[in-house]
Amino acid sequence: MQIPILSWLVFVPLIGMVAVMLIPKERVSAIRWTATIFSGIAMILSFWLTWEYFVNYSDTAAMAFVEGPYDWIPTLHVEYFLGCDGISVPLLALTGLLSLISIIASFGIKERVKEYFAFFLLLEVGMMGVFVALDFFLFYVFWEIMLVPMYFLIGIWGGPRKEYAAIKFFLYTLFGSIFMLVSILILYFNAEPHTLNMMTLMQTAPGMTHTLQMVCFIFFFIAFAIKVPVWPFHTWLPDAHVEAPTAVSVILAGVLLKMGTYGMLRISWPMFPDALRSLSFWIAVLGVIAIIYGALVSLAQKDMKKLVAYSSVSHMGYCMLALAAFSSTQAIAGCMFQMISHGLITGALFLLVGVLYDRAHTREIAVFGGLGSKLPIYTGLMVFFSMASLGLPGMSGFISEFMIFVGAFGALNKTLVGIAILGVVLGAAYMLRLVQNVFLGDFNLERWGGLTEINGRELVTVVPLVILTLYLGIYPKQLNMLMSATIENMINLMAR
Amino acid sequence: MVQYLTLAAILFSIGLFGVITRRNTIGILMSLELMFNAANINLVTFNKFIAPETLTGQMFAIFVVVVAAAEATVGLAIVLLVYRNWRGISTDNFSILKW
Amino acid sequence: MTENAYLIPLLPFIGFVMIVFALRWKEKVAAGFSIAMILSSWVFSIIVLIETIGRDGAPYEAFFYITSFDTLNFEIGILIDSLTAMMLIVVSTVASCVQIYSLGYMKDDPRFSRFFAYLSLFCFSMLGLVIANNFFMIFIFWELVGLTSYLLIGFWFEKKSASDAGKKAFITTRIGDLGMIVGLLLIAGGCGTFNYNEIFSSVAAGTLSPTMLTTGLIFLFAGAVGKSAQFPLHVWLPDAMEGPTPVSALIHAATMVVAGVYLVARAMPLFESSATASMVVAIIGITTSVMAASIGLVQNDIKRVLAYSTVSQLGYMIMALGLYGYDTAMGEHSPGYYAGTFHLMTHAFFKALLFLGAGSVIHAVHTNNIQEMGGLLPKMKITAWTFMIASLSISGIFPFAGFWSKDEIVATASTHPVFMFFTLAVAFMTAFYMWRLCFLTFWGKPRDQHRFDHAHESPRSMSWPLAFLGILAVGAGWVGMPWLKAGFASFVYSGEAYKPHADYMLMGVSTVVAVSGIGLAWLMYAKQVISPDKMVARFKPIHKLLLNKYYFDEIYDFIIIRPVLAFGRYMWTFDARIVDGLVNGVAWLVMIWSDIKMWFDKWIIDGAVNGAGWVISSTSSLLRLVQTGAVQFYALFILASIVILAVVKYEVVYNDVSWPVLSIILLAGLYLLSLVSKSVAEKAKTAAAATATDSGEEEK
Amino acid sequence: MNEAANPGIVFWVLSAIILVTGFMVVSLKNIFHCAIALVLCLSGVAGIFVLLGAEFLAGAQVLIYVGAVAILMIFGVMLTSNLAGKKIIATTSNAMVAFFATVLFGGGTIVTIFMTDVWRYSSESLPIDNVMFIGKLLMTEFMLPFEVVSVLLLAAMIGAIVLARDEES
Repeated sequence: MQIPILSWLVFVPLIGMVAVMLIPKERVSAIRWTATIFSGIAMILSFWLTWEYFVNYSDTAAMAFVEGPYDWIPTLHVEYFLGCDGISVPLLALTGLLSLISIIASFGIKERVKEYFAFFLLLEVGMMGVFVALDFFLFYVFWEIMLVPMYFLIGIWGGPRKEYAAIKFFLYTLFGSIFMLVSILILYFNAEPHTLNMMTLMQTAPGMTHTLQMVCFIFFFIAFAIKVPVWPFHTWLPDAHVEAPTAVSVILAGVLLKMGTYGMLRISWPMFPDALRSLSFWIAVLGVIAIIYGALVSLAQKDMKKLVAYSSVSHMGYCMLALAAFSSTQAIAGCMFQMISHGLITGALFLLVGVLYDRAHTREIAVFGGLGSKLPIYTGLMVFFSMASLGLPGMSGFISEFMIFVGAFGALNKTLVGIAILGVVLGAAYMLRLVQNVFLGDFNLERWGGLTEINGRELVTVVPLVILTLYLGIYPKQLNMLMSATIENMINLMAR
Repeated sequence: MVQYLTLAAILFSIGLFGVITRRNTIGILMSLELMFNAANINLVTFNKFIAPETLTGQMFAIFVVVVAAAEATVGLAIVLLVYRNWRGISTDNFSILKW
Repeated sequence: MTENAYLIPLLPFIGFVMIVFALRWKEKVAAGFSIAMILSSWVFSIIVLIETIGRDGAPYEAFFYITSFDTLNFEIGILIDSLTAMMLIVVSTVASCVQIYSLGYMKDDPRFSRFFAYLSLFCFSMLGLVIANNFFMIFIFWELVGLTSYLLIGFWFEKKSASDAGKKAFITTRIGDLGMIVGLLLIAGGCGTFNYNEIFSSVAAGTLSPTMLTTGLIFLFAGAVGKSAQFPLHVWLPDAMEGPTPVSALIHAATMVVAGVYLVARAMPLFESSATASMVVAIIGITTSVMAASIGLVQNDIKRVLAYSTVSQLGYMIMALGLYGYDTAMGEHSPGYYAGTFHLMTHAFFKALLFLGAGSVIHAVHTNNIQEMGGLLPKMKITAWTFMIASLSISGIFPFAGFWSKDEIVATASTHPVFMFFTLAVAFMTAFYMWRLCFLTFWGKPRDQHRFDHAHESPRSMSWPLAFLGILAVGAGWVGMPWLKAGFASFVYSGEAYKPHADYMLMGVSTVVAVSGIGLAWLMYAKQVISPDKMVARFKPIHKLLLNKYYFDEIYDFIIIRPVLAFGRYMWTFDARIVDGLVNGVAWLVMIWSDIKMWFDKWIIDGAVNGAGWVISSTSSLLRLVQTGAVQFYALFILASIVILAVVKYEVVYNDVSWPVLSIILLAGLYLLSLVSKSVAEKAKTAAAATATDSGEEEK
Repeated sequence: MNEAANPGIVFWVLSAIILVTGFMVVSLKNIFHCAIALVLCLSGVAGIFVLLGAEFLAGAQVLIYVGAVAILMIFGVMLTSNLAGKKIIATTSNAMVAFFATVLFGGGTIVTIFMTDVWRYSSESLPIDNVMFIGKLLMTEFMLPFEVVSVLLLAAMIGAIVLARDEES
């Protein structure tokens, strides 16, 4: 019997949360370090898991590190069933990394520190859980668990319109969740014997009638699309991002958005291949709209965080485009790459915007200018990630975008993909506009003379992301090897 | 045997009546002792007539006696405390269960 | 050495990394290290060239896969053939000269070491671009040179115009790259590989349909259009002159901008299969050439004139390559390929020289405007002479390098009358504007005495590279003399060997054209026999059109940039108003609905509830009497309840009583309860009195 | 069997004493008199125990109840009430209802006793050496309850001391 590493991965943050709650709230630094240590343990576990998976399991498509299924609520056939494969392992590692980084980035939080870190660790539990759950009930529970801390994290520690943003986020996601629940129930009652086991349903669900598949598919799609977010379900995102504290934005962009695409890839795509075939064109259209639309709207933004937020819409549009091209290995692999690299890059961009916001207390693009001469390291990092975001070769964003284009071009309508490629130019336009207006040009010494260079703690949070972005951009082979067997299997499942 | 049981029943009823009606807290305690004794009579009776070989009834009675003693001690201590706080031990004084 | 050719791009990269992480604070060391690295690359390039000549230009290829998806392999590798070897030499030579030159030019710049870091990064990218063995890799470096170009144009980013120009360059070339991606997807995706040779053989085997190939090639060419600043994406290059002059020399004259030409040359086996695509290439080339040359006639900024000249010359090369592709597709022989690549090389040298010379001039007089210069010849001898050598070279005067390469281009165009006409027109215009520049700058009287007094010859770090390039500007063309048995043509030729022959007729024509151009310039600006002002007055509308560069910027601004920005803003409003408004509208509807429900709740449901509540509260105020708070009373109540329940149960179980009897019993129970309540009421009355008396007694 | 049917004259005498004194305990107005009546009543119960062959229990009854508890009560009375000799309303106003209910309860119980006509009498008799047997049982089978009850007593004792202690001292 091996160690139940996935359970540990999920529950270490929970233990951390309990530990944080046991510390008196005055002992702020003890709370911070406890949270850091526990999320650090989770991160190490997730990395170790990735390594183990890479070494031992990456050539098979089967679930690894499986725990269960153990009966949990036998009357409902609910099981405790965890497992991971090539598409969840990288996301687990990403979650572990970004959680730790976010917690370190949250050291600046001054008020209600104890609750903050407790919520954050709970959030990590939910995120980890979603990526390892193989039982629909468990999946749904983890999916909903995340909502609560997220709501409070935005609603308590957020910006001026935090309540609005928090409620909007909450309602939006809950709205989607309801559809998901209905769909899960349809699956449950259509399976004979009734079951909530994803692996079993993966085999039986494609046998459902076309109509039923369509219903389930669309319901799941709404739930996941809100999370991604796919145009036109995206309007919660800018508000939530702008109002949320920096670290929460990082998690939001880095991990939460991925749960939507992960859900599609894990659940709705392989389970309802008939429906997928009927709808793939429209999904691609939505993806292309998101790419262009997000980029155009980014171009008009005055607030840095909002710009990055809308660029997320655009970047996740690439994921949707890739998912629509479900028959192509390159596209699906590109989608995974895009998920990871968007997590890294956008996470870093939010961190960096947060760094500037901490010092200047504004995020308006127009008030800055010429910071390049005053803050060279900060500028270097920002330019680096802007370039990564616009898909410069040598960084992870390029690999993913290129892969997606290659895959989608072969599998989808060429004109559509051609329009999507326009997003590359628009991406360059809005990122360069940001860089130019903030970092280049005249420096307003009077107003910004007091700005200080990025400090050590903030560097610690950003540098790992720099390294990973470069690593994935220059040598994507290992990540690809990690995923390829699973992706092959996925494609076979979707081709049923 | 029914005679013993009847005696116990009557004694118990008397005790019960006392518990309900006595105004004096110590009186209530005394009535409680009556009820305990009624129960003990029952236990010993059953022991003698139904299951003499094990002596379980007597054992129980002994424990009841002990517990009763403990109860009396604590009860009286409480009464003393009440007395000190309320300057009286009439049950009219403390209807604090009603708020 | 060929096996280790990957070192050639890698060395400058090491330079970049070292400067950024280690040598940043020691400016001199940083610059020295960077120069040492590029010089090593230069030496290696020479060795590679020699070895390649030794192999008779046979290609050498080595690569490894970075990853593969499905059957599509992504590889990093090197391909050394004659074209690559030639490009390596060009790039490393110019880069070395420019870096040395920068020592002097950038001496007092606060970001001195950063400049060298960027230059090193550029050299890495550019050398990587030319050494690549597949389209994926070329695209990577293609983007990287774009990045370094962006960084270097905006090097003096405090200037708004500089950062604007950087952005413009990046985005404009990205538009071309977009086409390039599509082209790659069409061609490489269609063939299932990125590797040059595999694609070439695959296309030769007819994997792609002709339409697909043509479309793909035109899209691919869009990348070259962007990078090589061809019409209609040429607008970024003149603006890119905002960058430091060495950058203009290196990136925007000699190397990066010829990447597009290189791409076309590299993909020539494909263009050979598609006459349509080749024709498009040729037409774009000549259009650009004519347009840029005509704009160059009237510009007053020394660097902009050179920039337009660059664009024009690049158009030349592109045209030559396109015509070659067309001719070959038509089954005819053509020197175009040889002409294009040859001109690429010679142009790189003399244009770099021109830019460096211009930089030297600017360094001396601190202005870009040629109208404020004049008479600098005696003050800056080396600069002036090398500049004029380069001008002769670009004008195509025997025996300078430009003569040989331009002659081949003319030879290529000679079979196509229309092209021939425009080619000669461009040659004329080129000679004119170059010598207009020379005469205005170095001849005549100083037009701005203050600046003239200030002028001086540049330091040796700047003049020596000029001299070196001057030699190349003369001699680089000699390798391509038509009389050579194994000259440039046989070296670089990709297909069957082309034997260049000296066509004295064409040589004569082009020389006449060039000389007449120079002569006109001499008459107008040196002798001033013909007044330029009069000419301007006579051709006022045309002059204005040219001065404003055919209003390209304005047109783009009007039909592309503004609409896109406006569209973005509109979309944002749309997003905030409509999409989000929809969401909020739904929320609003829900609110209205809940208002209605609230009204209903308040008056109907709440009414019922309140009614019930009233009943309950009045009942409970009665029942409240029962809650005396006296424990004994509760005990009594429990007792009474036990008794009643026992009786009821007894009756039901043992006597099987009917409901009437039971109700009598219950009535009895109720009577009991009423007694209880009665006693309670009494108690309530007496309680107060009792406490009063108790406390009264206590006091006694 | 015979004994079960007819308990003999001593029983009736003891019963009378118990019931009368018991009723006195709950009804007398003077609480001190009540305490005296309680002593008598408990002594009567001890007698009943002797009749039932529980000599040890009878002894314990006398020692604990009569000796300790009742005296404790008397002390309690004297400590708490300076009205030891006074006459106040002894019963609450619920007396009538309570009487009625108790009579019903007791009557019901007695009726139940008499109606249960199949008592499963045992044919055996009590062990001769009653006390020793109880001692053995206490040390073997009822060891744990015994210990527990000791602890309980100790706790009660300490609790009583803590509760009754004067704050000043």
